[in-house]
Amino acid sequence: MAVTILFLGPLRDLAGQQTMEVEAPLNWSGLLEAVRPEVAGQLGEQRVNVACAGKVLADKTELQAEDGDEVALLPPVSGG
Amino acid sequence: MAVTILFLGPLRDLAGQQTMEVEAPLNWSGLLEAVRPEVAGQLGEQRVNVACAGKVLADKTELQAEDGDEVALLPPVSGG
Amino acid sequence: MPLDVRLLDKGLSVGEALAAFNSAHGAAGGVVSFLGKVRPDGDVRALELSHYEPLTLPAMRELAKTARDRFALDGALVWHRIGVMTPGEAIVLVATAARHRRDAFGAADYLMDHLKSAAWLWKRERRADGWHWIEPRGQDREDIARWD
Amino acid sequence: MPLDVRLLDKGLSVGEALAAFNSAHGAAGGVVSFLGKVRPDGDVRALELSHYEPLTLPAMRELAKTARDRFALDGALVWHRIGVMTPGEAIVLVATAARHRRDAFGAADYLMDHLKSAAWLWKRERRADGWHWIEPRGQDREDIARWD
Repeated sequence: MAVTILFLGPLRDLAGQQTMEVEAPLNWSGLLEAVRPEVAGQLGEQRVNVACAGKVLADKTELQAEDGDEVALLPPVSGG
Repeated sequence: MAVTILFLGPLRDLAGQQTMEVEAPLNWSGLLEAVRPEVAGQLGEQRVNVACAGKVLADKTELQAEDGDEVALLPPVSGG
Repeated sequence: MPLDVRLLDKGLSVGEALAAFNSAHGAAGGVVSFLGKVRPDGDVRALELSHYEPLTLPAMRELAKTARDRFALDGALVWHRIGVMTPGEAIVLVATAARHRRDAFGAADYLMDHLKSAAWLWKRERRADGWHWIEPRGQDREDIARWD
Repeated sequence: MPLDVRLLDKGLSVGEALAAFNSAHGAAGGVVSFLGKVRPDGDVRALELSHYEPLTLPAMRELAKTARDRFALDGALVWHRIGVMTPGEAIVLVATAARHRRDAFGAADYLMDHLKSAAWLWKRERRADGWHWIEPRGQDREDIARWD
């Protein structure tokens, strides 16, 4: 198994793909290395959130994704 | 012809009738004399309005109703 | 359909009225509605609203015009029941359409505050011991004062 | 029917939804609704809302619960479209039922402010030159700050 990284909203365009699979486990520095530099740059911004296994992380730098987890990268929402 | 006095809302109960006819012309003192004392007492209150010929009077004491006019006595509204 | 202001002496079909209002304002970004119903409170069995023909509807039309101008509305619907109603029945239906949602909300709120405290309507309730006229509430006067 | 929260990938029938909501809340004194539609602005041909399944609906349910408790609601309906919509189509429908009208108004306003600025939805518009992601608006952040 692996960790699936999911790119939401405009991050999908920036990543050039909707999902990517990386080896587990995945922490914050592993995430920054796995994605394109443009996406990594966005991840540094405070208003970009990260969810792991369906939960938004209070502190995204404490990411600890295990086998089978989905890591979603959440840019600022633009509402309805 | 005459002047019709119309009692709205709770003033109808106080007057014991819905309308009464009085001789034209009718001014403020004539109105106070024409209606029951209980109604006259209510008319003295600021929040009770008087309309003549479909217009609410800015100063009800300046009432000057002519032949055929309807004078409506309007207690405070209680809304929808 | 800019302003649709009515006094109704029969029940109103809320779903149909709102569906028609919405489709008449396809270009409005936001539509707000308010429906007020007779509450089944305590022993209230019926409610009666009486009006004064020469004043009530013309003043409601003026109110709708003022709201339209103040909130830049695309349109407004203001329907008010008169006569006798029982608990659960609709008393008043207001709908506002505007480009921006804050205007639509503000206008519906404004219309309701003014209808409740300044429309030429007199209300009485029938309870177990007969009919009782309803006095104006202090809260209504406070609500309307917010807009001064 | 206390809380009715849905994500819809097809058009919604506003009249039917509100008629059902109203009749489900016969005892509520006031029902407020808000309908938000795609505005035919400039050269916008379509709008797409994308969501994230594990977060979007659960967070909307939490929002509805918070609104119910904060405003003492009898019930609330929160329906949000996802997918591609064209001008004039409904994006969001919110309805609130409460004993008192001020609570129903406050709750609908609160729900809309939070849906617009805090729901897990991402929006893009298709114009003559293709798709463009919509940035969060400063106004939305101000709107939500009113409730702090």
